[in-house]
Amino acid sequence: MITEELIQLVTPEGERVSHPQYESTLNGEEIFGLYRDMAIVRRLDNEATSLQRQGQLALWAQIQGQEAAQIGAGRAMQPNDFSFPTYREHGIAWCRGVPPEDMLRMFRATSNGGWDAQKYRHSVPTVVLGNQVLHAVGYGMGIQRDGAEDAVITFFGDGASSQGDVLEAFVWASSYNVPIVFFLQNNQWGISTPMSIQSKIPLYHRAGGFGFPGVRVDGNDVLAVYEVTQRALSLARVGGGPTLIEAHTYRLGAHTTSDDPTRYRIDAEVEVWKHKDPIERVKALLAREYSVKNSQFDEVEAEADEKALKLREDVLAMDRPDPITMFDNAYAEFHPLIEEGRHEMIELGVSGGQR
Amino acid sequence: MITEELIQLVTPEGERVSHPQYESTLNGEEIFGLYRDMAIVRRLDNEATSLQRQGQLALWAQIQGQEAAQIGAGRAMQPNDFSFPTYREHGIAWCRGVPPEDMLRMFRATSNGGWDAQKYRHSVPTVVLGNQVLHAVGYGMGIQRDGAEDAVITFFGDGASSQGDVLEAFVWASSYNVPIVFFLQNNQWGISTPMSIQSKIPLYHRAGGFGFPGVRVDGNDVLAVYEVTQRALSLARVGGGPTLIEAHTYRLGAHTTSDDPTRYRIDAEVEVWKHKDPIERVKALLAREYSVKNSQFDEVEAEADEKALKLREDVLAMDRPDPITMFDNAYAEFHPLIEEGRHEMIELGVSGGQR
Amino acid sequence: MTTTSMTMAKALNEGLRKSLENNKKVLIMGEDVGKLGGVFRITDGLQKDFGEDRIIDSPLAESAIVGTAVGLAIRGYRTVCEMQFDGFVYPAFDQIVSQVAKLHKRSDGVYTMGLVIRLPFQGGIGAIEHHSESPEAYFAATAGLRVVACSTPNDAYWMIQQSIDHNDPIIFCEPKSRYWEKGEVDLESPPAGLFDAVVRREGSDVTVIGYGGTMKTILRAADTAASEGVSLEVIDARGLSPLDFSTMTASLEKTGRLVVAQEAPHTASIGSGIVSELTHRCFYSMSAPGLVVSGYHVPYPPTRLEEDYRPTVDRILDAIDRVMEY
Amino acid sequence: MTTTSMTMAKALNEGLRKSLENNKKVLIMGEDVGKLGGVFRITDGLQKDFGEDRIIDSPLAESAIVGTAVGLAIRGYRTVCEMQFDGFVYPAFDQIVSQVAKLHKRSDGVYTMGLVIRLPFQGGIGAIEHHSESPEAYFAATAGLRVVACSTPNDAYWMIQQSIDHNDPIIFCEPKSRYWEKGEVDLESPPAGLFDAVVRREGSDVTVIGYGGTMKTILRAADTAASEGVSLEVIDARGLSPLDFSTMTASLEKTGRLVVAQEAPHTASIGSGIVSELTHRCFYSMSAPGLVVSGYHVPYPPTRLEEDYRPTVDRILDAIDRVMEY
Ligand SMILES: Cc1ncc(C[n+]2csc(CCOP(=O)(O)OP(=O)(O)O)c2C)c(N)n1
Ligand SMILES: Cc1ncc(C[n+]2csc(CCOP(=O)(O)OP(=O)(O)O)c2C)c(N)n1
Ligand SMILES: [Mg+2]
Ligand SMILES: [Mg+2]
Repeated sequence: MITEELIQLVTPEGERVSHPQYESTLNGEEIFGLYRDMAIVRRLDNEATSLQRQGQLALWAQIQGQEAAQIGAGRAMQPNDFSFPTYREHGIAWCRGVPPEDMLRMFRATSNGGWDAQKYRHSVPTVVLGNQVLHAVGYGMGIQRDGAEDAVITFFGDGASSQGDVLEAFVWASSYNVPIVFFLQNNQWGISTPMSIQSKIPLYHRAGGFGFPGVRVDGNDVLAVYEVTQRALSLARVGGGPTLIEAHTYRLGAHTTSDDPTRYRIDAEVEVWKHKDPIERVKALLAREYSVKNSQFDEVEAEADEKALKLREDVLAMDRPDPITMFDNAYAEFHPLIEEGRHEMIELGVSGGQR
Repeated sequence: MITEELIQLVTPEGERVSHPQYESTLNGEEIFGLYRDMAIVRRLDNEATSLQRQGQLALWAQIQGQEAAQIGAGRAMQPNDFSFPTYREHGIAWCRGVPPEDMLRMFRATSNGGWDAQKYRHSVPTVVLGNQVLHAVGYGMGIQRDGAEDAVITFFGDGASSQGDVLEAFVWASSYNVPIVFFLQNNQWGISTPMSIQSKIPLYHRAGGFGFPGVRVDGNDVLAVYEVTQRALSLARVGGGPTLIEAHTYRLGAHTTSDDPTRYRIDAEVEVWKHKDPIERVKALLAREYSVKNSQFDEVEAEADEKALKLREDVLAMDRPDPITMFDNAYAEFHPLIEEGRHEMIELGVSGGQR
Repeated sequence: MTTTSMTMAKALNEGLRKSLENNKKVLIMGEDVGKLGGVFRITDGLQKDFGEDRIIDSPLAESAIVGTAVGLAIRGYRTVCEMQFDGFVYPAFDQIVSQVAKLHKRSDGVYTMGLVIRLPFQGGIGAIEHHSESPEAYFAATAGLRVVACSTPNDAYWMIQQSIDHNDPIIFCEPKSRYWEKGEVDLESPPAGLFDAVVRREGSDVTVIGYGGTMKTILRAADTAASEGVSLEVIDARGLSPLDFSTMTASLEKTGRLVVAQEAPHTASIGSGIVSELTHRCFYSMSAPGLVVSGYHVPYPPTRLEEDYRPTVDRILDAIDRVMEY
Repeated sequence: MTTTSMTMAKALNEGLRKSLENNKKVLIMGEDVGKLGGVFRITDGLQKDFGEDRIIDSPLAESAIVGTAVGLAIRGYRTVCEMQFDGFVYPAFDQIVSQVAKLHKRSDGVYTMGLVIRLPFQGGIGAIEHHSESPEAYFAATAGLRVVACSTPNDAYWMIQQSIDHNDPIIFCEPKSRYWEKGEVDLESPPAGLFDAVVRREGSDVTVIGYGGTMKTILRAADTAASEGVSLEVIDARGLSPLDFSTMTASLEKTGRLVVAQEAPHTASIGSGIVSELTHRCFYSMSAPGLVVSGYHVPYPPTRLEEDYRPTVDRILDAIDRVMEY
């Protein structure tokens, strides 16, 4: 008998529902803060999409529809926690303080990373599905050896959940009781592959078979995601071990700007999910319960537009690096082939030679 | 709440116990047949061990203690079923009709395989842990495409259960509803690594998280193993999909002849398990319930000795192959480097040159 | 001979279709190969025509795609595995090296590992990291495998079919940067054997060998060189393992000078293998050392820089100048 | 200098112990490295002395051993990962190639991938399949990685410590067939830099280059050759990536003849890389083509046959004769 638990604190209509184990600990101001985060991130996401359409980015991976999952999880983190993302965690990056323009460097193809991962305690994007999940477990093993009370959280999708690396990470996290939260954003699709091909049952059930708890949360309900993640992180910090969180959400956009979802998915499905939009939901809640006025929402919109404009300017200002920088950081210490390469490139005159 | 179900039909003392879902369908003759299989396989196993001690084998992986798990599973197979073993499935090979001397070719280091896998419908040994589990799933996908009513069964250990390949195989088997039985022999150790490092909970629980049933059987109770495997295979044949069977057993010997268990395991543990010996158990049952006489057991012993003697003779007769055979079957079709290699070897005179 | 003009992507699609029609045991498996037709649309329309049992949309795990293809081969099927990009073949490396390459031998010839692993390889499409790799040398260095690379629509059409028919496992490298370029395809007869090198342009001064997407760059370099009075003989290796040394030797004995161009870094690469082997075979004809123009020894750079990482016409001409100086 | 005689296994054990003592951030992780001390006893006694938190008995998954070591590196630890045998490193190939090799670059230098992957490699111990492989070329061909191989107890003792101290990821190849041979170890000062090639025997006619377990065979061949009046200069490459071309070039300019011996097959190997590079650097000094004596292009054979697969003294001498004929 397979259960389909779904932790929800706010309905798609913005009405509160009570849950036996979880209740929201956030006040109106904090909830408005989450709304602001989501609104800004969506605006930046749309700006990036149009930058790509205008040929300013090589590619863009949208998060539209997944803002609540990411902002809820990102805001549940403590400053000292560390996160390991995929290529789509712009909402988490935002919560970690990564400058928006840095999030776009990889998509502008001027860097393979983009930000100082140690400074923001948010790792560089991982494109090879599942790899980062093992890194997170190892990082958590380091936390244990430091005797620190930090936790690590890692993000991956429904598709990546089929990768051996992710499943081995479950084995290790359980075996060493690692202070980690596995945050699975089930957006129902892995490019054109529906969730049903990855698993016949909800993915949070996987955890139980590895000996740690799995929970399923309404990924479009930012209040629920916040509470569930918050509790899992606290549990990890005090030696409670790993938790798998499956955030039930939806990829409203295409997989990336190079994808064409009309080939494999019906509009009706998208329509259904549009009614569960994470931002509209919290907006309705704020209006109803905290009588937030339209003007306040408008102010956020305006702020978001400003940030989008700045992002655009910053991206347009990102020039092609000097080719010779390809040799930088290939190795940490002297390497003869690196010196030879630099020399050849200078000889060829394709580089200014400066470093 | 973690259950620790253990399906058992015969106690270590050889007394029958009833189980709500399973009962033995075997008559005295058939049970005696299982006893005979186990006795012969143990005798051959011991002969192989002494052959190794005498320098006649490069290595040997003993099965002592796991005879019931292997004979129970092997005899539950239908002729058309196909099995994918590790390096330790001598009992399965025996049930599939693989000549004992063929089982030793790999350990004599005269072949990397040893028998005609298609003829016996039992694949060649797989040494890289977990690889064969995916092969079995693929084979099962072939059965489905042939519209056949066969099943495939694959064997692996508690250690291998941590490998990504095994876990990915669970994903695939469930997604495609493959007619497969995953037979996990949990002999409590992976070389020096105790089961507790691979998982904090019994391994059969893994299956549930992937959407198919897992069962735990007393791996030292050949009647129980037979019934449980038989049912899982029948289920698979009629489109019931995969089952994970965890056979709770014990490696009474060393990991292999190159291993020294005294470095990591206490004798007391071994002693406890000796009392659960799979062969003694069925012997007691046969004596009590079917009044099998000692003379009948002695006949089997004698038969086993004969077979062991023949095995010894066959192994001693296995000569070093002509070096030039290393080029055979490296490729199925003409390859210039193979021809060059053969030519060079003949020039060097290390080969008789015959093929 | 009647020919039709089509892109390499279309030629691969047509070649796969032919193999699927000719042999009921042929399957295609990979991520998004069904409705979507693969991210490059190479399998476009095939699932519609051959069904979900033969064109298999797989869960997301490369080791499992290859590992289950091995099991299918043991059951008598021939599976074309699509790796979505070169950089995603590594999770399957263990299955490829330990099983695909060795099972025919281990089974004493009983198992036929007739399967094809399609690899969209090399760079040039301005992608993000892991989408522009050249892993061919890993596989060429692995005994038990064969590796080929196509560079034209006609080769793509025929080589994919020849690979599927072949009884050894084949790593099939497709230059993704050329997928959308058109060329003439002869639907009646194959241009050459699967592993034959082909002389793309005859010349007398320097033998330049390449494969895949690099061929076009080399041919451009040959035009420029010609205008400067240097005649390049351009060879498309096609078979990377085994290499067709007879065709290469014949050319080198004529020119006495050798340059190999590839995107992969130099160390332990196809190019260094060609140079060392040909230097041995043609020692007395060599008037200059063989040079390799390759990617630099760094992780594939952000693609705004890739055109200075991959062999350019300039870098090839520079190597030509250097061998001509001897 | 005071030296002590010990086996390579013991020297590695002592070297690891020193690193564990000198740097609290050093960890060892792998299958059976704890109580058992590893199947080769290289970590014997270390868990007893440094505890289970630093000498980590891992679950059975190589990708996870390396993948978690990456995370530990990000947290500031230096993990020595033990692969139980060469043939079992492939499940970790994706983590090694896509992450270990590239994260320093991807993080713009913020992450230090100071980790060591120990690989008992090559054959010669009469093992079953997958226990005798030579995968070094896969890693040498991968930009971002470094590869070294030790051949003596003294090198083993020092090179493992130098590797652990190094800030780039290092694939550390140990010739398992030499684990039990004794040699003098200088406990005071290292014999050379981590990547320096070393001349093991001076000579004038032919430069013979090798590494790992092959060195002993080459030195035997040198004795025989000497008795036949041919003087071999024997070089132990030690660093396989990067290679120490200056030491090799100096020798080749003297001898003009080159033979490389390795267990791995020839195609896209360390040997073919050395030959093509040295032919370029020493073109005018080369009086004969460089030859590679290697394993044949077949899966590693059943080990009753391995002595005819690996380079033998006879095959090396045969190659010497051939280069001397030019
Ligand atoms: C190992 C690997 N295989 C294939 C790919 C190509 N790829 C990129 S994203 C993607 C789908 C991922 O789906 P999911 O994990 O659900 O994440 P989502 O994109 O939906 O957020 C695929 C197949 C990859 N990046 N890595
Ligand atoms: C991928 C891989 N890693 C490591 C090994 C080395 N090895 C051989 S057997 C073994 C332990 C296996 O334990 P388990 O799976 O429980 O099987 P058992 O030997 O107990 O039957 C190990 C680590 C291997 N064969 N393959
Ligand atoms: Mg998804
Ligand atoms: Mg075991």
